[in-house]
Amino acid sequence: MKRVEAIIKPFKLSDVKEKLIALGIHGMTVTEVKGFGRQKGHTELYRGTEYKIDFVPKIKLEVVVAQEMAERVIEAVISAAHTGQIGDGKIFVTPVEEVIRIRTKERGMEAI
Amino acid sequence: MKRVEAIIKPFKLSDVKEKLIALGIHGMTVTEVKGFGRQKGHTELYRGTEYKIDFVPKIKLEVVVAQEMAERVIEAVISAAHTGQIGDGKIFVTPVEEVIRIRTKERGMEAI
Amino acid sequence: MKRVEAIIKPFKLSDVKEKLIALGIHGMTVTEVKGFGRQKGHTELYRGTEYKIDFVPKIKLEVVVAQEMAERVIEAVISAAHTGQIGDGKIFVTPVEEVIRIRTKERGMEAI
Amino acid sequence: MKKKIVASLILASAIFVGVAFAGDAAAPAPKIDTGDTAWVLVSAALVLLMTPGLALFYGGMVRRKNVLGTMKQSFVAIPIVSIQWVLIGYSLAFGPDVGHFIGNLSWFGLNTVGLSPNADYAPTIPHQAFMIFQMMFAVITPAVVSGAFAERMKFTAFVAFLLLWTTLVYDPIAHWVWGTGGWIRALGGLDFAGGFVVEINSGVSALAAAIVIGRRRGWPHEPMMPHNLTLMLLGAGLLWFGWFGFNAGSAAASGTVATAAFVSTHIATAAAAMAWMIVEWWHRGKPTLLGAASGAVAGLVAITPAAGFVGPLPSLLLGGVAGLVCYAAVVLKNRLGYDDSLDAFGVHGIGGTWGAVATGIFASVAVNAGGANGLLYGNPNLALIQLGCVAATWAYSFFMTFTIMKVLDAVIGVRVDGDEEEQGLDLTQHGENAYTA
Amino acid sequence: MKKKIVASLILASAIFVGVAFAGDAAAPAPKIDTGDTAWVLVSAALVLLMTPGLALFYGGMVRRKNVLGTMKQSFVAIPIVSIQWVLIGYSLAFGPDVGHFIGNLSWFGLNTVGLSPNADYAPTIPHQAFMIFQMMFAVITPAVVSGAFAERMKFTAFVAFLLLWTTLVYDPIAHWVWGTGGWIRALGGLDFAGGFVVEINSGVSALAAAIVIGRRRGWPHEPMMPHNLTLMLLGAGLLWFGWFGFNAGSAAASGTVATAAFVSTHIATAAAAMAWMIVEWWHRGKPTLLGAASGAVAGLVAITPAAGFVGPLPSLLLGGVAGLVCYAAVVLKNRLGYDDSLDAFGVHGIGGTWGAVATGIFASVAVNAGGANGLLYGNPNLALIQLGCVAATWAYSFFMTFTIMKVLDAVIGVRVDGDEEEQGLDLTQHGENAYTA
Amino acid sequence: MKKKIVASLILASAIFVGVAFAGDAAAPAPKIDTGDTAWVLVSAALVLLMTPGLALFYGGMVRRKNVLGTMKQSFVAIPIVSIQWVLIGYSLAFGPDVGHFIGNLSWFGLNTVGLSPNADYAPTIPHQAFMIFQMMFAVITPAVVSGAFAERMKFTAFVAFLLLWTTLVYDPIAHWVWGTGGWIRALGGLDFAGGFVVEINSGVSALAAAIVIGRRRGWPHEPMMPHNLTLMLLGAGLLWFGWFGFNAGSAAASGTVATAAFVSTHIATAAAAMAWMIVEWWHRGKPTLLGAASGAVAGLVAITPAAGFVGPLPSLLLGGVAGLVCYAAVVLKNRLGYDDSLDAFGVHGIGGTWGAVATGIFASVAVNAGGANGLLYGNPNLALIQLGCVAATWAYSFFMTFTIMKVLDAVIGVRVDGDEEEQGLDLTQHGENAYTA
Ligand SMILES: Nc1ncnc2c1ncn2[C@@H]1O[C@H](COP(=O)(O)OP(=O)(O)O)[C@@H](O)[C@H]1O
Ligand SMILES: Nc1ncnc2c1ncn2[C@@H]1O[C@H](COP(=O)(O)OP(=O)(O)O)[C@@H](O)[C@H]1O
Ligand SMILES: Nc1ncnc2c1ncn2[C@@H]1O[C@H](COP(=O)(O)OP(=O)(O)O)[C@@H](O)[C@H]1O
Repeated sequence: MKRVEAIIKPFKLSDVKEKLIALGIHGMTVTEVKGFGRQKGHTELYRGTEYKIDFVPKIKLEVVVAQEMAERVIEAVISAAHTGQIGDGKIFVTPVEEVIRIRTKERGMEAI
Repeated sequence: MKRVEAIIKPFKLSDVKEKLIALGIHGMTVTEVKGFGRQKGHTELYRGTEYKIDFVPKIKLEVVVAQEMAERVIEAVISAAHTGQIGDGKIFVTPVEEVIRIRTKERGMEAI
Repeated sequence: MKRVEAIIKPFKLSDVKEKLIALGIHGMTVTEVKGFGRQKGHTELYRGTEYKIDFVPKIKLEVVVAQEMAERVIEAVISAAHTGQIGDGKIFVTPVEEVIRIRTKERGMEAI
Repeated sequence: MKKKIVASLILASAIFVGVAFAGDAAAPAPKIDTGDTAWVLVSAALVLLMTPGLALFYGGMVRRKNVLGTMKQSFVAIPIVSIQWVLIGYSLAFGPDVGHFIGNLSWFGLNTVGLSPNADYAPTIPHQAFMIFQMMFAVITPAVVSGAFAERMKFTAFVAFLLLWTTLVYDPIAHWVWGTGGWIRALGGLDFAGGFVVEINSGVSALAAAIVIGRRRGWPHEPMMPHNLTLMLLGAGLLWFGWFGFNAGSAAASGTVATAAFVSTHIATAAAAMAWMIVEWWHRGKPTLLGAASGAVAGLVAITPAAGFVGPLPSLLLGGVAGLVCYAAVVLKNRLGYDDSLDAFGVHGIGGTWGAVATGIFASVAVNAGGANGLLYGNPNLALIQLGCVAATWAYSFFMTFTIMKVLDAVIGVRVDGDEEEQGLDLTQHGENAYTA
Repeated sequence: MKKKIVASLILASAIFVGVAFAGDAAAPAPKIDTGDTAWVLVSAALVLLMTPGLALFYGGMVRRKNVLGTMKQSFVAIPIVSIQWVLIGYSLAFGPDVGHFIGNLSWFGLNTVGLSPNADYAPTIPHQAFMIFQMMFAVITPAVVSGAFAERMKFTAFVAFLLLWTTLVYDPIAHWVWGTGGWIRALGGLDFAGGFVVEINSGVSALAAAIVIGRRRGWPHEPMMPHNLTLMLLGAGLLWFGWFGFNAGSAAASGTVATAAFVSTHIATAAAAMAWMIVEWWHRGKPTLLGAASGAVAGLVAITPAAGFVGPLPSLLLGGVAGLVCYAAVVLKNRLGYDDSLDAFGVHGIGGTWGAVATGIFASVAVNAGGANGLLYGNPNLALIQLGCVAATWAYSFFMTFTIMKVLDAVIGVRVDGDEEEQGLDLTQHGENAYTA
Repeated sequence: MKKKIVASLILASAIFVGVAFAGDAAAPAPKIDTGDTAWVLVSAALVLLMTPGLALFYGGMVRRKNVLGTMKQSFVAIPIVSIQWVLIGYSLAFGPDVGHFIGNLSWFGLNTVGLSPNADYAPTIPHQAFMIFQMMFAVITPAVVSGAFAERMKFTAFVAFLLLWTTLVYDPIAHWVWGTGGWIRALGGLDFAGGFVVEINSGVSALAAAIVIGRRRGWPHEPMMPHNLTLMLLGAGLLWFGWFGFNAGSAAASGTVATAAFVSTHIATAAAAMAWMIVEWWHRGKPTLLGAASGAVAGLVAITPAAGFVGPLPSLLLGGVAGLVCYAAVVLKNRLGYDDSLDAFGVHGIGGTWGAVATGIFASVAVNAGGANGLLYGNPNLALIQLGCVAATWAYSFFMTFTIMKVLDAVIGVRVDGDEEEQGLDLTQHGENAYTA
């Protein structure tokens, strides 16, 4: 199984969610994070002084799926989260060795 | 080494923590996340209109442990976080290649 | 590719970020988390009663880098986040199988 | 369902129109003083503000998931109790006496409560100004009680409680103390601004209610820390501000008595905040902001019955003691094992009791010729009267509130179920979330 | 750029110094009543507080990224409209009449507006006290309008809107209704505290503005939930508190009329909060805190024109109906498809209209000899006058605001671009973030 | 430890009871005016509210970890300074003169400060009303100073500072300016509502304190952004509201002077908010909400000494300049390198100084016969007097505060240690967290 982890722009979350549901994904977990990258931050003013804020708000979305689904999830995320502008985000794929559903103690693919 | 990552119901955190401590676990990291899954969200009202909110608050708990401990951690989490209702959450197990304690530069099992 | 994940003290974030930039790192993702570990929590008062709070605020910093960079990133984090006091935090290294840049669909090293 | 509502609306309208206008006919009387009226109207506005202030004070102290539910228990007291007051409450509390116990219903719908002064209550301001000032007291009192069962009361049950409690507990006690013919007033018991009527009453009722509803899940081993102490401080600030209207407005006129009440209120509050802070610092090693604010509220509570009767230095002493006894009461709660979530009893019940007793000690006719001398000025009688009235108020409030809560529990249930408590009142009772991410 | 600013400052200073002192010369008149003056000054302060209160009320209802931008649209109305009022606004609204439509500019810079009373407007208080009380009304009215285009208006456009709207819409209508010679006043239309001038005017303008600026991106399918309902409640509490000054202060004196206005304000508000809560409970199954607070605001709005003219029970009815009709208006909005973000039209436009009509029904000379009897007291004429004036105000407000918004859109654009809307007003318009992590 | 506390409490009680009642004996005097008294009591309540307002204003501007510590530095000034004022402060400031420098201690414990008017200070209201109004000024002044050392002062040191500073700095300067016999009053220096006593004094003391305590760790390279600007705005709103009591209440009566002070206060504040916003817009490209609010505070500060002496248009000018000079001061701070965390000096020191000078320019006996004409009305003398008094106040405040801070640093240390600063004042000084997750 794989964990597909996408760092995306916050306002894209609901589009991405819809795409994944359409794909038959039943679960995902979302975290508010702050990203640093090529997308520049912004300046904020405080009593006449400017401060450079490097981190920008991002959403981290994690979906654990069967190996064979991973690529389709990636496609779906790209298609929904893409704007073409710097800062659209990244997708990281990592291995998952075991999944357990707490409610039923099911393991593996059944648990997703 | 393994990372055992559990997505649980927020009010179960303190029970899970107690169980893990009882197991001899010395460290863990906790994040507030929002989950989407079989557990339905809820509706919220705003001036006479109903809105469907899909994401529910969850806690993500991460523990990095020696391979041989992983199964016992899983058991402990299940026993403490289980209510039998939809939305109890998942456990994901992933491989960890290296652990370093920043304070001492110790590596591997010593660092946990 | 590797994900280097560091749990550090919040006030060390800007030092760590500077060191990583100096190393040529272009991106990272940061999450506010709460840690439980050897560093004791603190007590809080509420109308004459003391409560023990176990979790302390930490920052989780994630950087995905090429295998060969991982060790230098570890060094950099240690040097910037080290105070010598309990609670300095941990670094976990985990494997990453694929990286995709959403904006360009580049994959692998190019995408970082 | 719809039809029934429409029908009741029409009926209600008819009633309104029928009785609507008697009270309006009263021509402005010549004796109205503009300064006195200005002061009482401002005071009424200040007391109104205390209820949202209390909502913030309480709301800041509960957990995030219950903040709206907690605030709503205060806020909703404004419309519900205000309407009750217009229809029957004012008549029950201040209307023509029935057996020294309650007013009759002849002032139903503010019938005859017009714009000329009522000499019994406030000879220099329109009767309606007095009525609306008193309304604000009726509003905030059950809101104070709600601190006892915060985080677990069903909203339907709360609405029922509000109506029953105001009618059966608040209105009679207000009549005893302030109504012409009320037995405490006749006996010479002193309560300048509501030590019996508002503070002891709400505090002791809180105790009864907390006992009936039972502890919150997880209390006391699970820490239930205040979710936002800046709201709490804001609430405390608004309460302090509003309490000047509460106490000094109770003179029902501008001038020396109002000034004396204003001054004693502020001094006692300062002393109590100080005392709480010092005792907590000594007891726990750190002086908290919540402690200073709680001490201030304890002082405001305790000076309430005494406000227009005592001088500055006795106020200092009265307030200092209030800070200490309320701190002790709040700490002891954990030992006694009842879960009065926001310490309505520890602060209002104990603080109010001390204040009522202290009025019997420190009152002085030199401050207010309309009052009486207390123990310190050679009149032990007043202290005894105060003690007796305290006992009666305790007994009545406790018994009645206990009964009301028990009856409600039997009939509709006072408590949300376990899942709802876990999820929080905001979502389950009101379909709202206080904060979005 | 710098040079130009310096130059204008010098010029401005010269003008100030030149005209500065005529108004100061007026010696204190003997007729000033201290109680009346105290009441009007307090009321002015209360009304000032309503604008930050509105900022909090509105700010709590928008999304996190727009909270400062939303608050600023209210807050900035204070300085901008206040200065406009000193320079020309007060003269346009209350100065010597020109054709029953507007005041002339002879009171420019408060020329002749001194410290002795102006018998036309308020014979027992300094003229400047009346002027500053009225200023606060001019300030809050466009702030109310801003709820319509919250979360998407360009700040430069808002500043321009503020100045144009105040001058071309607010000042004339204020003159019609309250200025000596104004046509509504002459006709006998009754507006105690701004039902036409403030409520209908702001609400109908809000509708026009919402239509011109268009919907927010994602509305209505994307939920745009309030980001902090504790701010909303605090704002509602401050509005209720301040509205006592707004309505009862409009008596321009302390005494019976102020008392009647105070009482009717509170009762109507309670009834409206109650009605909204009940109808929402019945319609959606849960009574929300936002609903109770919105109902309260609807009641405050609706009683505004009627406040000093109606008795307690009619106020109860008036308020109850206000809660129902405003609830309906707000729910209907989604069907009609315009995006009045914070329901300025639904609450102020509809509530104000109902209030103005209800004044024609329930007004009674028994409450206020300076008023008139309404339909219920056998005078259908007043109701007709009120209806006519409502129509005129609707037409003028809608047409003028629509035009102003269209012109501004053509000249500078009223709306931020899509990226800015996505990122939020706080960062893009003001370079600030409301909250740090 | 316990025994000592009990012993002191008993001792203290004895003292209280001993001296308690002299002041109460005064019978109500016939000259008391209800309108004037209402106005001064309301004003006292408004000024009290300013201190929680300041707590919110300051608390919103610091980082999350220090919000309670910052709020507590304001809030705790209420109890501590109030008690000091009752015991000795009022006597030192307003009691019988000693060498034009300070009052003597004969009004210790408010001895002889009763309910009949004191003709020297306020002939138409109870003496205690004047006393309590003035108390609120003594409370807020050191709270303003606390902005300078926010986020790093030890709480024990702050408590000591509060007592020393109030006694050694505030009370004498209040006596100079307002006490009968005070040298500035005797000289003819004008300070309507505290430009010297409150604003220059707190601002210059803030500068001295900031210099002694040193910069926050990480300042200025690490951004220390305000953690919650909605709190800041709320605080600013409450300050503006309360300041009407502060300035217009300083007339110590209702009527024309109060009205003039109210009007000038509002106009200057509007102008300053506007000016700050414009200059920031021009300088940095965006107009911030914090800027508008800071400008408003600068205007409130600057008009304080002038309020009851100047007309509307001069107020407009005075306020506009205040916005500009305070903006410049705040921006320059970063160059000068001292860390006055919340700009107490930049806003209060500079704004107060400009206001005191401007009073010497714009004051007019046409506004207030009890004042004097300024430069603009042909009396250069007043401007010179004002300048001299400004210099004296600067020198005294700076020197005394510098010394107090240095002594405290030597004796108990004024600053928390590095780890505590990192962890924040809330947890380390008060054992509390403002917000739970
Ligand atoms: N090497 C990395 N490791 C972890 N997160 C990264 C890394 N590079 C980028 N990110 C995350 O992806 C986000 C977008 O990256 P950025 O460089 O701004 O734009 P783009 O995705 O268009 O290349 C960043 O804000 C950060 O959260
Ligand atoms: N495939 C998945 N990937 C990541 N997180 C998931 C996945 N499925 C479920 N989750 C997380 O687990 C939580 C519980 O899942 P849910 O389907 O609601 O109930 P259950 O755990 O009883 O099957 C979700 O809220 C979500 O946070
Ligand atoms: N086994 C673990 N799994 C996950 N996180 C851990 C683990 N051990 C420690 N941590 C994280 O590292 C932080 C620091 O650990 P701690 O034991 O307090 O000090 P130190 O890093 O000096 O050993 C903890 O607060 C927690 O967030």
